[in-house]
This record gives sequence, structure tokens and C-alpha cells, in this order.
Amino acid sequence: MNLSLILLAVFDGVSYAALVFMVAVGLTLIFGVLRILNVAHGSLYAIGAYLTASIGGAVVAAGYSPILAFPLMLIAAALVGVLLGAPIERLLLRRIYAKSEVLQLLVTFAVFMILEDVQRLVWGNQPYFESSALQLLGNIQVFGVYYTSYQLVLLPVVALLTLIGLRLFLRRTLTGKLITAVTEDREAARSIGIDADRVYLMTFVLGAALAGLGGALASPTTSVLPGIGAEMIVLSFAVVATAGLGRIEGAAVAALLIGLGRSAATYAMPELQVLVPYLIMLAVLLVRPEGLFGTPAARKI
Amino acid sequence: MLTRTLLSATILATALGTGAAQAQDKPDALKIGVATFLTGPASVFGVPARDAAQMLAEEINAEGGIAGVPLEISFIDEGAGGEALTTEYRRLVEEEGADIMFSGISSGNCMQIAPLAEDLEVINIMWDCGTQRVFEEGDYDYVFRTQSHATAEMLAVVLYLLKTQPDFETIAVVNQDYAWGRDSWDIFSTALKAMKPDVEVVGEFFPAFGAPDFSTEISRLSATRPDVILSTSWGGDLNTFVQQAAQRGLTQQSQFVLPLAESSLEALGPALPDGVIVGGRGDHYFAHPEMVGTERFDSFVSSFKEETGAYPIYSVFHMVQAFEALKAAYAEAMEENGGSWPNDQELIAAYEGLEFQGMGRPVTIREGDHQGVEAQLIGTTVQSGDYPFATLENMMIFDGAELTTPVGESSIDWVGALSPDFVEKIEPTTFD
Amino acid sequence: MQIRILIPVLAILALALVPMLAPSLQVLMTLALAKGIAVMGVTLLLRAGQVSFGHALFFGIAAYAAAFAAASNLDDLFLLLFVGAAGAAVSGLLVGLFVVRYRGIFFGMLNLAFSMIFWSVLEKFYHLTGGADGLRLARPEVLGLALDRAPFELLLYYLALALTLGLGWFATRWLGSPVGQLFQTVKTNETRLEYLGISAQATLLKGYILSAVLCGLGGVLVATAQGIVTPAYAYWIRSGEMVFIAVLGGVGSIPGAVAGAIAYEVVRIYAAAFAADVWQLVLGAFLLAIILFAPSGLMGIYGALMDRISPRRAAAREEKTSAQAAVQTKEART
Amino acid sequence: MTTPLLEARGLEIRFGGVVAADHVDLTIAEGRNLAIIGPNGAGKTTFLNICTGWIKPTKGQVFFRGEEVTHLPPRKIVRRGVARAFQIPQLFTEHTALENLMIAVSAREGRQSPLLSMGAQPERREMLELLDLVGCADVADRPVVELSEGQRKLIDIAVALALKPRLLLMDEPTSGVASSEKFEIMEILVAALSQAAVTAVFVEHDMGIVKNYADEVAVWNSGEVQLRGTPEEILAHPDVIRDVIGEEAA
Repeated sequence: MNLSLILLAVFDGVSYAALVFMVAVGLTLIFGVLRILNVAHGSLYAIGAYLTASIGGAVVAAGYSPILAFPLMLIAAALVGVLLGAPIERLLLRRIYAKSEVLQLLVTFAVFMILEDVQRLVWGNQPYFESSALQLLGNIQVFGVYYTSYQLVLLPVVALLTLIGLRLFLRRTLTGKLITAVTEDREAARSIGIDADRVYLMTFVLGAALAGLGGALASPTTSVLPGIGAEMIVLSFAVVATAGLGRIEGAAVAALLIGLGRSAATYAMPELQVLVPYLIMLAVLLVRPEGLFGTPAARKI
Repeated sequence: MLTRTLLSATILATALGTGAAQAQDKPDALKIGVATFLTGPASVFGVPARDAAQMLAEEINAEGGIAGVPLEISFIDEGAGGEALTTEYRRLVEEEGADIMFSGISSGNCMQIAPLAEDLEVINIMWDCGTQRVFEEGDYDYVFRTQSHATAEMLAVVLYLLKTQPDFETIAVVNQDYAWGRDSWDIFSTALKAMKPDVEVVGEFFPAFGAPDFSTEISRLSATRPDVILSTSWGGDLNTFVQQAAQRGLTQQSQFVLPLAESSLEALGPALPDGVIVGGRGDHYFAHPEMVGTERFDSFVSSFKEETGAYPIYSVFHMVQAFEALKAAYAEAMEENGGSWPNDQELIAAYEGLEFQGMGRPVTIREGDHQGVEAQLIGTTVQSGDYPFATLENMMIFDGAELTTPVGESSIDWVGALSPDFVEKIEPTTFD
Repeated sequence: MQIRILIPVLAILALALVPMLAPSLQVLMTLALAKGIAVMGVTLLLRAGQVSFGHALFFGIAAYAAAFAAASNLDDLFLLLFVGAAGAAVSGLLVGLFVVRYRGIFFGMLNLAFSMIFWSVLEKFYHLTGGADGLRLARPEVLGLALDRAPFELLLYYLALALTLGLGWFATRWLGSPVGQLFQTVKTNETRLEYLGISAQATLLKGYILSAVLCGLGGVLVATAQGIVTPAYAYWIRSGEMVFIAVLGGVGSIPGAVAGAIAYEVVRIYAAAFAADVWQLVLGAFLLAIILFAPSGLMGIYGALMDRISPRRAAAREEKTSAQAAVQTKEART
Repeated sequence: MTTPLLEARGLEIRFGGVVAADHVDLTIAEGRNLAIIGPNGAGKTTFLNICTGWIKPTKGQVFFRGEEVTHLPPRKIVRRGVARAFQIPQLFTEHTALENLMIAVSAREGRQSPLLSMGAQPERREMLELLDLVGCADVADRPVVELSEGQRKLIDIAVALALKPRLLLMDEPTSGVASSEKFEIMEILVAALSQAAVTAVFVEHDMGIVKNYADEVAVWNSGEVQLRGTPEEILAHPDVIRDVIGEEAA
């Protein structure tokens, strides 16, 4: 394998990692605060993609400029956060915080099953493909190979901005500090009068919106069809577990690791491609049971 | 246990008493169970085919049914998984008393259903699945196929490619990672190497079924620059792959060969560039050059378009064939037995060697292995502007009999033994 | 007779009479019982406070082991069951050695990862495994007898019923035995367990292997009933389904695993038959309703009903296992 | 000289920058019950953790009956005859008091038969007597999650005794018990210990208990054993009065 091929593999890996990170970051944020692994996260991703592709398609078909697709992505993400995230947290999750994690996981699994069918009822079975946003930005040629600017530049930049934005939000703003406080020690946070219910709600809405944004960003690059949510959720689980549960920066590193590993496999051993995320996860957890950036829970006696 | 034994004893007694040749009473309805994908990725084929089945049944019933017996159709969702399919299949046969079953789209499901149908002694028409393995690895009395199989479909594409682009040197494949993707590549590559031994395979990719992203494969192919890129993918996978490849100029760089893309022409719209070699698993095309202008074809295409909003694709045509074969089989069986309602054995006898016509050239069902022999239509895309999507030009229609594996032979062995002069020997009908 | 004895006896009797009274349900019930056995495996782990989101792995491994055995002339139903169980036990040991070091979410996730790896391998190694279409498992002989479909299916049903009762009895006894009790303490206090001189990992491993074998036997039964094995047997949705059934029946209850599996199969098949487009939605809503309104599952409802009909203290044990498991608070996890 | 039951040599342990034990040497002789006293945060519990392998020392060694056990995990040390009761009782909360003891017996005997019911083990009577000994016979069949902290502490000790250890380490055994009952319980406990030939080490804050039930006292302060002697000697020592008893009084 020569140098240019290695670089091509890196480009592919980074662009893929950016998309995976967008989904995984919401999952890990929710876990950090609510201590719930949200299986329905994949459905929120899919719905974000469907919203963007269907509305975007209608907007372009009606003769409006495809540049509208970009604000539309943000709108789709906000819709997912507010219209789906908020009711899921308020009506379902809030009832089960005191219950065992098995039941919590299953509640989100049930929501996942329901949302999978809801998607089909709303959008049908035919794939949507709406890539005007991607075509708008054109191509870049590297070593004689064309890449879309959207995938090579825009996606990694958005992922990076999301990472930086989240860091600033969590450290600099009052709401962010409240979320951080609950993540670190929820009992202590409660005892100093933080309204944990509100923090939970905000976090879940934010996490859901990030899943929706991930879907919205992915939609121009792919066919949106039933089942994309299930694929994505398993992959982002792997990212989150590799990173260490609740670790936002870790999710970025793990997504990059998995993205690069996956593209390297496509170049060197295509048959191993689908195995790579899980192999990386196993290898990491074998050495560091808490994930790359997780901290071991001390047992106090 | 006791009731069961008694029950089978009664059935046996009835069967013996009436005798196989004796006429049966006409039933109130001819019950047909149709397995098709209503959910999951393959519903891109399954749902239009279901719509077609409903249309066809209504049409037949409006004309008084088959010999006065109306059709009654129930559907099974193949997308609910193998267990649900077999359970529901049994329920339809054993409880609802389905007279004949059409099943199904997925080759895996066909492999599972064929022995079950044999056990249940119900006639099963494999109305869409393409695996050649069913009849090459098993021998069934009750199972028939009303269309061709993967070998003929792939062979036609190889021949078209070799006739139109004889000088290419390298090929790469991007197929879905499941039986169809693997089997079709086995047949295609074996046939290609037999007829053009100097060809070099420079990349074999089998991304997961339903993969949302092919960016890495496309980068890899862009760097490798194969002369020909083959993909037997379909549905969302094919659309994604073609769109992503077109966006990044790969379709300009290599000759694309997409044997199933007839089913995606409309869905891909303007994204499918000119010059791509396209097939449709048989001679299936909404503007079939030999059929356009015939009254039945034109009215079917336009009423299907009106009913569903889309042009018919090959799964729709396959459904038509299943119904046409049904009508023809009943007609023949009743002619044989003097006009009374046929029993299963008479119907099976009628299906064997049956000739019927769907929306293409006539199809025959071979007596030896119950395999359908069907013509193959291959063409090259052109964005002519007549439709908001690509249509076909430079079409060739291959006669099915020459391309179908002889009865009792294994497809891979048979295509592997072909020689380069086979390309010249086969003379398809050509169209502009 | 005491109603608390009468009802289980009647339930078993009803199951035994299914082939006569409702022959059309026989195959469905074979599958339900087979899944019930597999779910017992998941239930077992729940008793140690661990949830595996990857136990379909063992279901799949055993089914494939049986399919490979059947293809290589080890063509007898009981041999297939043995091969499947052995495959599940060996893989349970190997995977178990790794995963018993983890608890809670990580335990669940690692099991998921292993099952996904196996699933990918099944899909990828097409020429060996038949890829997504899977392998045919032709009807095996039974102790040297080649049976027709009807008698074979009847036999398979009674075999599934016998295994359900036998393994259910064994699992219950095991849980009540010293090893089983130590196994369950992993849920409540590993520190004390260590200070009793017992390795939590070793004790968890024993239960893990047993749970793998139960899943494996369920897998072989389903595979022979279906006549085919596919990678879907090992997919994560299948694992989720098994946890779903365990919760539906009553967290940690062995009879609940069977009751849950029967209820699940019936709902699923009828949802698929009468609401073909939305069967997942129906199942999801059903699951939500159970968790929110009857968190101790079918066995909890049954227990409450029994208490009303025939109040008595002895039901306390049954309730304890399911009800307390359900209300286990988050503190208990750490 | 006979081999000590337990011996710590040159123990040193640091958490980050904090030194919890600094070159500690301590021997425990068979049959001599030792009380460890000292101010809060002095490292007394840490010492018990090191002796049972829960924490590995940065430096130094631990010997049990002459065998080095420094790097063994707790379960292996327990198997050699060291049992432990905790400051916060460590019980199986979903099981009853009697079941907790029966599980301990199962562990002690290493029973493997899957068909033997735990409750049917021959030691059932013995365990009921043990519960009776710590005054918890009346709650034998109640899940421990429903019991008071004091009862749980006593059951925790009973669980440790069910293992039939040579050495029992206890962390403030009577801290959850009403002061009126403390002496009564210690009375029973010490009698039971001597009857079963178990040597006890207990961390204790109540000087009355130390005075009455310890054969020896070690004073732990700032990560060191500062003093060692009989209860009479130690409790009269001015440093102890200043640093330990004074604090307790406050």
C-alpha cells in the first residue's frame, strides 16, 4: 500500500468518523447525565435523516434554492429534540429513573421498536435520496480521486465545531455547568438545590437533537430507508463503550479510531470491514475495562 | 392424537373413495397465499408486486374468476422474518385452506419454503426469487418457478458486456453481502473467465446488506480505475452506491454494469448517468420494444402507473407471470379432464411444460425441473429527456433456452465449461 | 385441591394436550417453548443482576453447530441437541472468561459485541455459512428412525415440552442450591462474596455457562423446527427479544420465562398476521405497557391474582424474586 | 518464639500524596484479642484492607501464620482462615438473615451439587444457634434489607463467624448498637470467640469496650502504630488521652 492510498484511507476514515461521532456524542451525553443507554437513539437519527430528506426534497422540487437544505438540517434536529426527545423523557423515562437498568434499557428498546414502525408508516418503504446539499458544495480532487467537499471538509468541520461547542457549553454556560454538576455527582447536585428534572429534560432534548442532526447531516450522503437506525445504534454503542461511558471527548477519539480502522480494513482486508468496530471495542475493553477515557468506579467498604 | 388420526383416516378414505381422476366440485373461491416483502429493504419489490397482485386479482374476478371461481388473496410479510413466514405459511395452508401459494422474493425464504410446501403438499409458485440452487440441489413435485434464475440473468449480462465492450481488461465488483450478491458474482465471474480468460479482477467488495455508505469503496475504486464495475445490488443499496459513485465521478471513469437496475430507473431519476448497462431479471421493461403497442401491455402499464404512481418494475412483471401461469395451468388442466375443476395432481401435470405469456416473450416451465425459461432484456441507459429518469437504448433480447442451465447440471460447472466462441454463437435480437 | 397447585398442573396439562386440542398451534408452541428454554438462560443471569444483550450468540452458535453436524452425517435429533449444547457450553466458557470481569452496562455491551462479531462472521464467511440465507437443517432422524413431517413435528413438540419442564425444574433447583445462591449474590454484594472466600467471577462464570447451554438448547430446537439456521438467530434484535420476554414473564422467574415466551409468540404471530405493517409497533407498545404498569411481569400479575383468590404467606418467595428484582434501585448497581 | 497469627512488616501505603501507613510493623498473637484505636482518618480501616488483600501496600509484607499473603486477593486470604466484619455491614440484602448465614456455610464447605437445596444443608441448626448467639434469632426469616443497622452489623459478624475463621477482623463492631446493649453483645461475642478459638482484631472508638474486652491495644495515628500495650497502659498514656480519647470525648 503506497502513501497516497494511506492518505485516501485516512480521508475516508475521518469523514466516516465525523458522522458516527455526531450520533455517538448525543448517546454518551445522555448516558452521562441520565445513566440510561438510549436504544431509541438510532431511531432519532433515522427520523432526523428522513425529515431532512423528505422536506429537503419537497423544497428543492418546489423550485427553492438547495442552499435551504442547510438551515433545514438544524430545523430537523430541533424538531427531533423537541417533538420526540421531550415527550420521551417526560412521559416515559421520568417514570423509570428509580427502576433497574434492565427495565430502563428495555423501555428505550420498546420506543425503538415503535419508532421503527412509525417511520415506515410516515415515510413508507421506498428509499429517499436527497443530495442537493452535497452537490451544491462540489468536489475536490485529491491524488486523482474525487471527494465531495461535503464529506471531506464540511462533515469533519461540523463534528469539530460540535465538540468544541459542547465543551464551551458545558464549561462556560450556566445550563452547561448544571449538566456537568449532575453528571459528576447527582446526589450532591440535588442537595445544593439543582433541579435535576429540568437538567434531565434539557440533556435528553439536546442529546436527541444531536442524534437528529447526525441523521440530517448523513442524509445527503446516503439512501434514507427503513433500518438505518438499527445499524447506527449498534455502531454508536461500540463507539461509546470504547470511549468510556459519558465521555464526550473520548467519543471523538473512539469514533476516529473506529472510522480509521474501518477504512483501513476496506483497503487492506475488505472482508473484515464490518468486524472492525467490535474488534477495536473488544481490544480496548480487554486492556481498559472502563473504556479509553472512563474512570474505574472505586468500591468503598 | 386420536382426533388427528381419525381425521387423517377420513381424508385418506375420501381420497381413495373418490379416486384421483374423479372430478372435484368447484370451490367457492380459489384461495391464494402470496408471500412478499411488505416491510424491510426488499419492500421496494414487494409492495409494488402486492399492488400488482391486487390489481390482477380484481381484474380476473371482474371477468368472472377462473372458470367462474373467484380468487381470494391473502398476503404474508416476508420482512417479518423466517419464523413468522413459515408459521403464517402453515396457517394459511392448514387452517385457511389456501389452494396455492406464491412464495416468495427472498432466495433464502424460497430455500426454506420449498421443502415445507412439499411436506404440506401444496403447490408453491416461486414467483420472484432467483436462486438457481433450489432446483439444482433439490427435487420437488409441488414447487414451480414462473421466471428464470440467476444463471440466465447473469449470463445475458456477461454476453451483452462482451458483445458491446469486447476490449476491457479489468473488472471490480461491489455486491451486497448476502446469498444473491455472492452467488450472482460466482456465476458472473465464472462465466466471464470462461469466455474471456484474460480478464483481471482488481477488486471484490461485499459491503454489508443495507450499508448506508460506500465512500471508502468508491475511493478505493477511484484509485484502482477498473475498466468495468459490476454491481448486482438493488433497492436502497444500489441507489446509494450509484448516487455516491456519480457524485464523485466514478461513473465517468468506469463502465458500470448493473444487472438489476431496471427496478431503480425511476427511483434514481436524473442521478443515473448515460451509458450504464442495465438488466431487469428477464425481459422486463415498462417500454419493452416488442410489447409496446400491444393493447394488453399498454393498458397494464398505464393502469399500474395510474394506480400506484410508478411504472411497473420487474417484480410486478414477475407477479403478472405468476397469475398468467395460474390461468394457463387451470385452463390446460380443465381441458385435459373435460372441464371439471382440477385436483392438485392434474394442476401439477398442467404446470409441467406449461407455456404462457406475461408482459414479455412467452415463458415455458421445464418439465424436468419445474424451472421457468424466460428471455432476458439488457440495455444501456440514456437520459433522453422523454421521462424524468433514464431509459434504455441499444437493447438486446436474449432467448432464454440457450442461457438456462440444462436440467440436472450445476450452474457453476455449466457456465465454467463455456468457451469464448459462445459469445458469437448467441445471437440476440437487437434494438436501437 | 389447592388452587396454587391446581393451576400449574392445569397449565402443563393444557400444554400436553395442544397437539390434540389445537393442532394448528403445535408448531407455534414448539417454537414458543424452545424460546422459553433460551429465555431461561437470560433469566438466570438476571438473577445475578446481569443483563446480556448478546445471548442470541449462544442460540446461534448451537443452531449452527447442529446444522454443521447434520450436514456431516451426525444426523440424529438427540446428537444434534448434544452437539448444540456442547458448542454453547464451550463458547459460553470462552466468552464467559472474558465478560464475567464486567458488570452492568459493560457486561451487556460486551455480550452485544461478541454476538455482533459472530453475526458478522456468519454473514461474511458466505461459502462456509451460507451467508445471510443461512444453512438448511434437513429433518434429522430420531434414534435411527426417519420420521415423516407430522410424526416428527409431534415428537419435537413433546420433546420441547419435556425439555422445558426438565430444564425448568433443573434451573429452579440449581438456583436454590448453594452454587446457585452464591451466583445470585453477585447481584447484591460482591464484596461480601469475596470475603466469603468465593470468586465472584468464577461463580458468575458457572451460571454464565449454564445460561449459554440453555440458550443453545433453545437454538437447536428452533433450528430443527424451522429446518434452517440464519444469522438472524444471532442478531442483536434477537437478544433484545429474549430480554424482552424475560421481563414480560417476570424478571428472574423461570416459569415466567416460559409463560412470557408463549405470550410473546402468540402476540407476535397475531400481530404479524393481523397488523402486518405494524407488528413491531404493537410489540413495543405491549412491552411499554408491561414495564410501566406491571413491572413484575406476567408472573407478578399471576401472583397478585393468586393472593386475591387464596391469600397466603407462602407466595412471599415468588414475589420476592420478581418484585424485588423489579424495584432494585440504582444504588445496588455500584 | 511461636509464629504470630498475623504479621505486618514494613507496610507503607500512599494514596496520591497522602501517606496512610508509613513503615508499620504489627504482630497479632494467637488468642490475644487486639483493639486498634486512633483518631478518624488515621488509616485503621486501611490497615484491615491491607491485611485482607483488598488494597495492596506500596511496600512491605503481610504474613498469615507464617505464609506471605501480601499479594493474594481477599478470597484466598479468607480461605486461609481470616474473616472480616465491616463498618458498613456487607450482606446479601435480598436474602434473609438465616440465608445469609447458610450462604456463608455453602461457601465454607464449597458445596457444588446443583440439586442440593441450600436450606437443606446439615448446618442449618448450627446457623440458627449462631443467629441466636448474636440475638437475631427472631428475625432469622426476614430479608436483611428490612432490618435495623444494628441488627445488620451483628448478622455481618455472624456471617464472618459462620466461616469458622482463625482470625476475625471487625470494624467498630458495636457502632450501630444502642450503648445500653453494647456490653452485653461484646460479652457474648468474646465468649463465643474464645469458645471457637478465634482471635479477634477490632477497630474501636468506645474506650469502655477497649478496656473490658481487649487483651492488647495498638494506637494508630498519622499512619503509624505509635503505641502498643495492655489496655491499662495505653488508656493511661498522656498522648492517647490527648490525641485519641480527647477527640472521642468531643
